[in-house]
Amino acid sequence: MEKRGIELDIKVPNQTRYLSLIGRIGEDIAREIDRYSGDRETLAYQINLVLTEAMSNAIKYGNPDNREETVHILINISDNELFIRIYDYGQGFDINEIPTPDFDALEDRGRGIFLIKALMDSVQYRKQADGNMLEMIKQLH
Amino acid sequence: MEKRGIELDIKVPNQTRYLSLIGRIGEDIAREIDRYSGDRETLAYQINLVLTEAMSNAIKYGNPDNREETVHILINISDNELFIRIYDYGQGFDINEIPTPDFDALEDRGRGIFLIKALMDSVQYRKQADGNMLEMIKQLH
Amino acid sequence: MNLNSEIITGNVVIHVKEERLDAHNSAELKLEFQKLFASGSQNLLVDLKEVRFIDSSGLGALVSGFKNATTSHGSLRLASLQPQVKSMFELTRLHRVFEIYQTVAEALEK
Amino acid sequence: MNLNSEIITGNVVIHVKEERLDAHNSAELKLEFQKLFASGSQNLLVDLKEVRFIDSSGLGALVSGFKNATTSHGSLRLASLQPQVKSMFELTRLHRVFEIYQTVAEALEK
Ligand SMILES: Nc1ncnc2c1ncn2[C@@H]1O[C@H](COP(=O)(O)OP(=O)(O)O)[C@@H](O)[C@H]1O
Ligand SMILES: Nc1ncnc2c1ncn2[C@@H]1O[C@H](COP(=O)(O)OP(=O)(O)O)[C@@H](O)[C@H]1O
Repeated sequence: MEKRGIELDIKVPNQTRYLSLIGRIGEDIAREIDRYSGDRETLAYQINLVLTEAMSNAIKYGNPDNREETVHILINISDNELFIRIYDYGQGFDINEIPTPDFDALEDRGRGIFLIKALMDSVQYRKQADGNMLEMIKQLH
Repeated sequence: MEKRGIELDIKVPNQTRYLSLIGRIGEDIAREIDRYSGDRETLAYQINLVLTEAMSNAIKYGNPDNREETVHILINISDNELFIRIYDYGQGFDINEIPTPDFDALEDRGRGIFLIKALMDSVQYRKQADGNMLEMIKQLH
Repeated sequence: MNLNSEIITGNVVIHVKEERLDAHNSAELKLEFQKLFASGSQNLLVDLKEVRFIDSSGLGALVSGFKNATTSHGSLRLASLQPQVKSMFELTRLHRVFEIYQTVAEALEK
Repeated sequence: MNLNSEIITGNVVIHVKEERLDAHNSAELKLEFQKLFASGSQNLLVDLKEVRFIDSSGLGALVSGFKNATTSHGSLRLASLQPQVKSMFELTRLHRVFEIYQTVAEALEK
């Protein structure tokens, strides 16, 4: 952990009813960031959103045999960066293969990863020793 | 961790400006507890308060030589209990020796531990291998 | 999912009484649209005034309803989007798909 | 600490413009009371309408001001406590110490 940073390590049941709790915690943190020069409420919405999207996917795709009953989320703020890491235990996917949605085809789904990529400065999805991790980084200037 | 529980492990700089963040996270969690039959807003205030009081004390008394730059807080909800643990690295104290405040003597201070004891079902303060831990438990019925 | 519906001048106005439209409740909204069109409703107007937050699955539920509307030769329009919610429509270009009105009253005038 | 003060019929009315009165800002409030009494103010009325949360150090700052008032043969009264804030006064028996009014207007009538 970075000096004088904020670090949250969160485990919640893998149920969609906890999306709002995680989103709200993300908003609280965003509102507390003192180094941010942009609009605080916009940042709060964005953090709420990327947490919600990432956790939804971890619930949907990340737990095929119900092996894990929790979703594990790490939020870390150091001087200039906000890190969010979400772990899952599914078969994983190649995030670079996910295309930008076809804006003319009216699909019900397929906008989550697009939104995450649009709002964060760096997004990676990696295999881990045990499962996978989605890492999202936002620069705070 | 209990099955299907919520667990938060939080580290924030040991500065009073982060009291509101921690308090608000406590409120968010209290509002999410589905098994609670009492008034949710009262519970939210109480969790906000005990977190604020305990973290204030950890900042004030828990870090004499500025050895640690962070306050470490654990929040854990299992089926019927809310656990809060706050760690400090000071010389510690005997929580059972802290008297109920003299309600007629108008003191500026000395109401924090009293409030914590009044609002939680179990409060303990213990020496650890490294430092001390205040543990507060509330039954959720 | 908390919804209030009323019929005003041929429109079914659906007031969404949720702060969040997300993966927790959007499937229910989607189903609601399906039921309404299946039971003969033609013109839906969704009042999002109280919705402070929408995610991709909330957008997806509205898109699904929009497609139901097209199939039923009806319409699904939106009113009273909060600024942050509006910006999600813009980011996903869905503001070009939906007819979006400042208020329910304005939508009903059209 | 965000405060607005105004003088109404011999009272210095202090509107606390903070959602929280806690260990982060209570020392400043305490100092404010000291300064006011030191500079000759006599009767303070603290409007807590916007204060949603108070902790033991916030209570302590008010107690400190109350003692300054007594020493200065003045007063420090409170108005517009939110229910949860009020309950903190009750829990610590401080509601027996302070004169507490429903509203600033009501306090000024006395
Ligand atoms: N954690 C994950 N594990 C496996 N696959 C995933 C994960 N997250 C996303 N995906 C894949 O990426 C696709 C796009 O995700 P997203 O943009 O969130 O849209 P949606 O979930 O609505 O399909 C998903 O359909 C899924 O195939
Ligand atoms: N974490 C701690 N480490 C050491 N002493 C503590 C700690 N928390 C509380 N105390 C002791 O208990 C006393 C009562 O605490 P409290 O009721 O919070 O009132 P206050 O901090 O206003 O004096 C403090 O004055 C202090 O001596």
